[in-house]
Amino acid sequence: MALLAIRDLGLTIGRQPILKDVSLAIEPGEVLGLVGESGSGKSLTALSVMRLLPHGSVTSGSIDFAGTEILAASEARMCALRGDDIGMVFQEPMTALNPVKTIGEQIAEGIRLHTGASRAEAAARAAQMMERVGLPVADFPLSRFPHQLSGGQRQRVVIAIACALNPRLLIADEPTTALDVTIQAQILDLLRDLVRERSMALLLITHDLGVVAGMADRIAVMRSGEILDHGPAVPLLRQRRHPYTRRLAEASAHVPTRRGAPILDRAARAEARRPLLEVRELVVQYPAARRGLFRRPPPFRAVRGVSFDIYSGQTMALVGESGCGKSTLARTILGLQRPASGTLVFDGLDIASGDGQAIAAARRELQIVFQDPYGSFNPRHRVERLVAEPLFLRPELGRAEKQERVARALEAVGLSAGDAAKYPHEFSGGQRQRLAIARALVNRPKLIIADEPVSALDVSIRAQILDLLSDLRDRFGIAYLFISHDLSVVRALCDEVLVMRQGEFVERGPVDEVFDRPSHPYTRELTAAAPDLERALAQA
Amino acid sequence: ARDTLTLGVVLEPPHLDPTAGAAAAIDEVVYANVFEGLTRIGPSGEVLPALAASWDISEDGKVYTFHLRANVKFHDGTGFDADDVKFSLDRARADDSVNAQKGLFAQIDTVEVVDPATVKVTLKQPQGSFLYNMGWGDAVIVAPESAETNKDKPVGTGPFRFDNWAKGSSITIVRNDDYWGDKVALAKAEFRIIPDAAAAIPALLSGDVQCFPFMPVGDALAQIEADPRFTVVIGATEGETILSTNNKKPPFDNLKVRQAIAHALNREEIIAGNGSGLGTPIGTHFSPGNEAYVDLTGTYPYDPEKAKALLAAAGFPNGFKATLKLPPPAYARDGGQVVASQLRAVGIELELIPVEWADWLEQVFKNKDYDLTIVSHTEPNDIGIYARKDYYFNYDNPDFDKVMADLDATSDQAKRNELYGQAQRIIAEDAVNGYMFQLAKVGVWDAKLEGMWHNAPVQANDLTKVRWTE
Amino acid sequence: MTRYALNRLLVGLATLLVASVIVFSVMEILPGDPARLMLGINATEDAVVALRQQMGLDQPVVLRYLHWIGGMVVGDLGRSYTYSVPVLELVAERAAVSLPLAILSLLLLTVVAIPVGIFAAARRGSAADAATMAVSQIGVAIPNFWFALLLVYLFAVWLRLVPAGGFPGWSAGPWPGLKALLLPAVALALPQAAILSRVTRSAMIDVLGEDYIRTARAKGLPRAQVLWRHALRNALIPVLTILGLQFAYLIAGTIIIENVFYLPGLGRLIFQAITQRDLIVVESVVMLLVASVIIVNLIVDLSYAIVDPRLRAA
Amino acid sequence: MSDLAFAAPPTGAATFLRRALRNRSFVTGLAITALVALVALVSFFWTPYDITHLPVAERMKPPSASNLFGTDHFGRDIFSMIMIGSRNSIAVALIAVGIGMGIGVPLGCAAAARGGWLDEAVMRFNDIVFAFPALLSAIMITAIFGPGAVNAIIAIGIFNIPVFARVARAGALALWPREFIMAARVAGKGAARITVEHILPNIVSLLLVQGTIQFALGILAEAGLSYVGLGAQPPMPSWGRMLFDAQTRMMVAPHLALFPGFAIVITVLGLNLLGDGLRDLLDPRLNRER
Ligand SMILES: Nc1ncnc2c1ncn2[C@@H]1O[C@H](COP(=O)(O)OP(=O)(O)OP(=O)(O)O)[C@@H](O)[C@H]1O
Ligand SMILES: Nc1ncnc2c1ncn2[C@@H]1O[C@H](COP(=O)(O)OP(=O)(O)OP(=O)(O)O)[C@@H](O)[C@H]1O
Ligand SMILES: [Mg+2]
Ligand SMILES: [Mg+2]
Repeated sequence: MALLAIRDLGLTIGRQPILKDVSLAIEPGEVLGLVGESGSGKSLTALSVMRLLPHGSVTSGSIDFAGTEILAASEARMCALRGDDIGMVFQEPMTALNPVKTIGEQIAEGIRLHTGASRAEAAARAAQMMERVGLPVADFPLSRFPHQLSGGQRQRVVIAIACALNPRLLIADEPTTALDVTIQAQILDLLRDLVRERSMALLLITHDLGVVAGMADRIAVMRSGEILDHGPAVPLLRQRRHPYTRRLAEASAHVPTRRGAPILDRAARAEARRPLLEVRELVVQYPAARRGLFRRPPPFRAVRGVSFDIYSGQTMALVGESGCGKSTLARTILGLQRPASGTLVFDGLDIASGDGQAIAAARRELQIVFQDPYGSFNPRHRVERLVAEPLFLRPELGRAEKQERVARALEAVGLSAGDAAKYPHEFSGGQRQRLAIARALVNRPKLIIADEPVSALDVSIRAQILDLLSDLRDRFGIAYLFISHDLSVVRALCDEVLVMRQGEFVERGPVDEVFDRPSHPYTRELTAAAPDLERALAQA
Repeated sequence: ARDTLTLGVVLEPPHLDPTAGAAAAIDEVVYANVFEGLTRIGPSGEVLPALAASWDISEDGKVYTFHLRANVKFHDGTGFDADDVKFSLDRARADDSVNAQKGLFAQIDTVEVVDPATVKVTLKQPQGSFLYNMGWGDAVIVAPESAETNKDKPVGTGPFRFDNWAKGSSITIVRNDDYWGDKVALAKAEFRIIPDAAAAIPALLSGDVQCFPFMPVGDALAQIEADPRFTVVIGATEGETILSTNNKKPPFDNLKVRQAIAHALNREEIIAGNGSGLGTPIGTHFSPGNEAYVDLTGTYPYDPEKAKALLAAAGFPNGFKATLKLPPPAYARDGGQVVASQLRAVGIELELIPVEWADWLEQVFKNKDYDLTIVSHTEPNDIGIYARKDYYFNYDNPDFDKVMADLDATSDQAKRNELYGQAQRIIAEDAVNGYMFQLAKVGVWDAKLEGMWHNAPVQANDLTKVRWTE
Repeated sequence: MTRYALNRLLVGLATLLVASVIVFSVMEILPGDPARLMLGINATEDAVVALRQQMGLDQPVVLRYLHWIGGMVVGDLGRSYTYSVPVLELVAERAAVSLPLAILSLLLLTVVAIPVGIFAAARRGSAADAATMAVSQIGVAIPNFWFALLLVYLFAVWLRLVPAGGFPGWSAGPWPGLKALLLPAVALALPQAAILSRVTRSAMIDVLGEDYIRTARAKGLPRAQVLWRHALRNALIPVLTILGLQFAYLIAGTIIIENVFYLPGLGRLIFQAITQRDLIVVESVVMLLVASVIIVNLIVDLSYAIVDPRLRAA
Repeated sequence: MSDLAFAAPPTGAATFLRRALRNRSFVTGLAITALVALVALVSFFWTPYDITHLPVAERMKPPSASNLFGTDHFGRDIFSMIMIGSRNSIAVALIAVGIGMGIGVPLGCAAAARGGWLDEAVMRFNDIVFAFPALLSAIMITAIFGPGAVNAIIAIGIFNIPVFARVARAGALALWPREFIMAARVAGKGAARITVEHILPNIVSLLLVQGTIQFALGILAEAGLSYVGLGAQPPMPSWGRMLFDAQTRMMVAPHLALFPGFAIVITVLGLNLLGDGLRDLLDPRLNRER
């Protein structure tokens, strides 16, 4: 008898159908992975179980939880179930906790509500729970506020809240997406342990096949509100019977073809080629927030004396945890930020000096592609104007010539020249990322800095963009500085890699060498923690 | 019986010493109630004995001998005698005096103490109005011990003593049980300061205030008159409301222009639109209540066609533009709009400039920087201002000055009235200012209250005879 | 926390100082001579000059500013030109009306607006929500002085429930005083309450959409408890901000309302003083009102820190 | 208001119009505002009576067929007065909003673009202006220059400056770290050009919404100032001034106070509804909620 049985669940919001005939079942002690691309209905399925759906939702079918029909239960009954028998962990650890209440209060609140325990008892149980999720109260007193914890720590608190009363079912909706790989691994370990020791059922929602492969007993694959594929985890992923499952799995391990050989520093130096970009002892700092009216603590050093070269046509990867200084380095190279010291020579131009003309000249050859395909365009301008923006530095070009260049850039990224008259919101996420690349290309740059260009995209679209980047490199000889925290992507596309930690490089070298035989402990941690479908399947 | 009364007054006095400020608001509280002079002005403008029980006037009219009352005490317990009179008069006319009406004392040559109950005042030359002058609030008798503190704690000899002043809100006086004369009926009177008509009406209707001696009643008058709870008394004031004209500034230096303005003014309409709808038309600068008054409203009757003709004759066939500065009272701000619309009808475009009193005093009165303005001259019997050379009308007529000089030297009442008549005619014919109406005094009080003044020969609220009838 | 508080305090003081310079300079350029005004239209020039000297109006500007500001620090606001009593006395007497009025209306405002806003947010989309929001929309549009006029005629003149205006003074006991302030406070508070209830509602709705509300619901907390325990405190920050701004409106509003109800408060005083050119009183009252606005905003800033622990660390 | 408020995509005019027409408060607000504007416009060419003429004999007539709203204490037609008064109310509020925007928006944008001391200075300036409620500044200004509509405009305008500076600054600050701004900077564009090309078009909706709110507040403020005698001066009719004149006559002729009061309430209501409607239409986040 399943603990949770969803049968033919249908959901419409307003007049829009969201879920169709969703059927799932979870046994106690079982981990069910629910995967699918963004917008496929994973979260709303989970929220249906909690009955925390948005206003205007209409459900059909049935959700049976341990004998209770959830869709028909009274609100009071649901309140009794929520938090006590069913716990839930949400994706965003930064916002999932009430900022004005202590973590102790927030954990104890549910305990007191459901067990009627006294304040002291509840606090004691909250402390135990903190201990269990790896936040000993000796170091993390219950009186802390959420903002005094890091993202990973906050996610532990959210898990502590969800598991405080030993729920029979835990729903975890993308519990690790917002976290660094190393922390992600720790959280997943924690969840796995909790399931094992309490024989809890876990509904794990994710879009990352690597994660489910290592965690789930069974997997359900979802798309457009429907369950397409469903079955035991390892066979489902190995055999990939359903075409959509196959597409997902292949896309996540996609390696773009490349025509030439990788360009490696060693080889280039041996040929005595001049680097396109030379960075030496670069230091970038931020003024620290002012404390008091007159005192200012010393500035925060985000980049602490790094040196490296990039050669024409080379794809250099920059990896590291969130906040280690990757974007800061990129902004500095682009001349958007003045370094505190060090030299930056691009194509023979010294751009660290603050010399406006040098920076302007360098900018013609230097472009950027950002992570967020939605935020990188002014929503009020047409594509033509947006893509032409870098041509601002080429006043000598006439209007017709500019249009011509925009058209060619659009075609280069697989869009049509006719798209120039549209607005960005008329494009999908993947198309927008192509637009961003077109904008970077329009000036025929020698170096493109790509700051997490694919991390916001679904796996299948991600594969297309990687192919495009690779193709452009081969056709135009463009060099990339490719920033990412996704090691599989780096491995697929890049020649060399720089591993950054707290503003410094801890390791560098050809991609395969570094990832297969990491020498620095940090790199080892990083590679070990990265979820990887193939490896997970191999281990299974 | 009830023996307390709450009165509403429009303006808060700046302080309470009538010998150190011009504000009528001071007299409205303390005159005849707290302070007394040698003489006092009665309800119809007559001169009555006060601290001087009687007096003798020498043959040449230059020496006045006052016989003072006995057993008079100031509120602080000090006695009153001839020394206090000498002190008060000398203080008022001293060089460093801050008395606002120093002119009242200008003719005094010497003040002598004959004995504690007798004072002899010698004038430089005979002055017909001397006894009247001594009845002004500015001429009350103060004690040397308390003269300096009267602003805050007025100490006089009157039937009421000062009790409390909640600044901005109210002033309270209480019965003086040691008064030399008849005891007053009221044990306590509170002067509540209520500047706006908007607030005065509800205060009256709700019974918070039982008496408004000068009520800014405006158009609510009809309604209040119809209410049997209230007595409404419409009396006259000394306030000649005039369209003051800058007689030296072109084109107003042209008699024809001034005459044209006079013909253009429709007094009935101005009165109807002056904010209260009340007032007596006047044709000159004199109170219709005065026995010397001459009705000159017919000198330049309302006749817009004639006004236009006069303007054309003066060289302004298409009229001209000028400014009209309006001080805060409704008679000016509202009346000014009616005046402007009437003058527009004959071709004179007026720009209305509202000014606060302070600016009016500075710009109009002191610097004579104005074309036209509307103001009510509330000082009693003040036609003499037309003889003052630096006065803001900028009027200068030797004939008029002569009449005034004669007047000063005359004490025979019939002759004086005759001279006053001449003076009135001269300024009326010269159309020095636009003479519009005598400001009405609307007194409203509880119907059960009696003894309030009906007219206002001086701006005062004499409470000595006021009592509740039930 | 203390550092944050100290910081806000310093900024507040600096603002106050700049404000004092502005006020003083504005009053400097005012036309009109207080001495002449005091003495009236028939006074002689000598008397006016004597009085100017006596009042210290002939000293240089900077000296007078320093004197003024220095006096203000030790509580000496000088003497009123027209009343010739210490300004402090005058102002204290008036503040005893204006301050209770402002506080009473602030209380009324919060007591009415915040529950209404929460109620509407909790019942979002219901008929009750629509009705309260429609009423509040009208409330926002009503000028408080017009509302005051309507109130006076309804409650004081027709129904005779409360005095039409005026102030009996606190010496008569707290009740008559409060009764006199009731209508003015209502007139002042209600239009502002309409604004605040709308702000409260939308702040609550914003907060109710936050992730942590979902977390709280997932714990099994019923809706009402989520509202009170989790949403309210977070919604309080925008509400406090608006409340701080509203205090400035209330202060300005008292000036008008005191004129409608002829309350002897600071608002009346300032009008009187301006027409009488009693500069020193105008300066002091404006400074007092400005200071109270700055202080209230300081209190709001500090209460942010009480509501929001993130600011305590800063 | 979060940065989501910017993202209003320039959807096709037709769809926008369809959405706008479905938004009840927008439609009502627009209708009222348009009506008031129309009345003000018409008053330039035609009013039932000439209000410069004062037929005192006709004073304080109650509403009737010949005088729809009755006559005032000078016998003028109140309906005509309200028509012409709308001109004054609108002009004062509109110019004050213009002053606020004209100075506040550049200040706010500059503060956001430059940061550092300039930002600090603008913020402190805001604090100081906020410490002087409009009425207080109006009192001080009129004390110097005398009462009048122009001074009311200045007083209200000054108070509007920090409001718009705040909105513009907050909006611009939220935009500056956005990636499309970064892209423009990579293209070599300077702060001023970026502000004009990218920041302003994206905060226009914020400013528009704030503008209608300030417009409504301006009308209220003008009425308040005129009511205490610091605003429009006779003979210029203004709604607040009419209420000032009416207050002593309310018992005899309540229509004197009722009609101008209603005019104010309805106009302000219309503008507020319009502002609310605009906010709903321009803020996609709210759209999603409904
Ligand atoms: N409150 C809502 N109102 C209307 N539609 C909604 C609402 N929330 C989600 N949807 C729609 O429902 C569909 C499924 O959304 P859901 O959040 O379940 O996707 P998901 O699979 O969790 O995606 P992601 O991986 O991005 O979290 C989407 O098309 C989304 O646009
Ligand atoms: N404007 C700023 N002012 C002060 N500190 C900053 C600023 N921008 C970034 N930092 C700090 O500098 C460090 C490096 O930031 P950066 O954005 O370069 O990290 P990152 O490696 O790109 O991280 P992510 O992967 O999350 O994008 C971080 O600790 C961050 O907090
Ligand atoms: Mg989701
Ligand atoms: Mg980054």
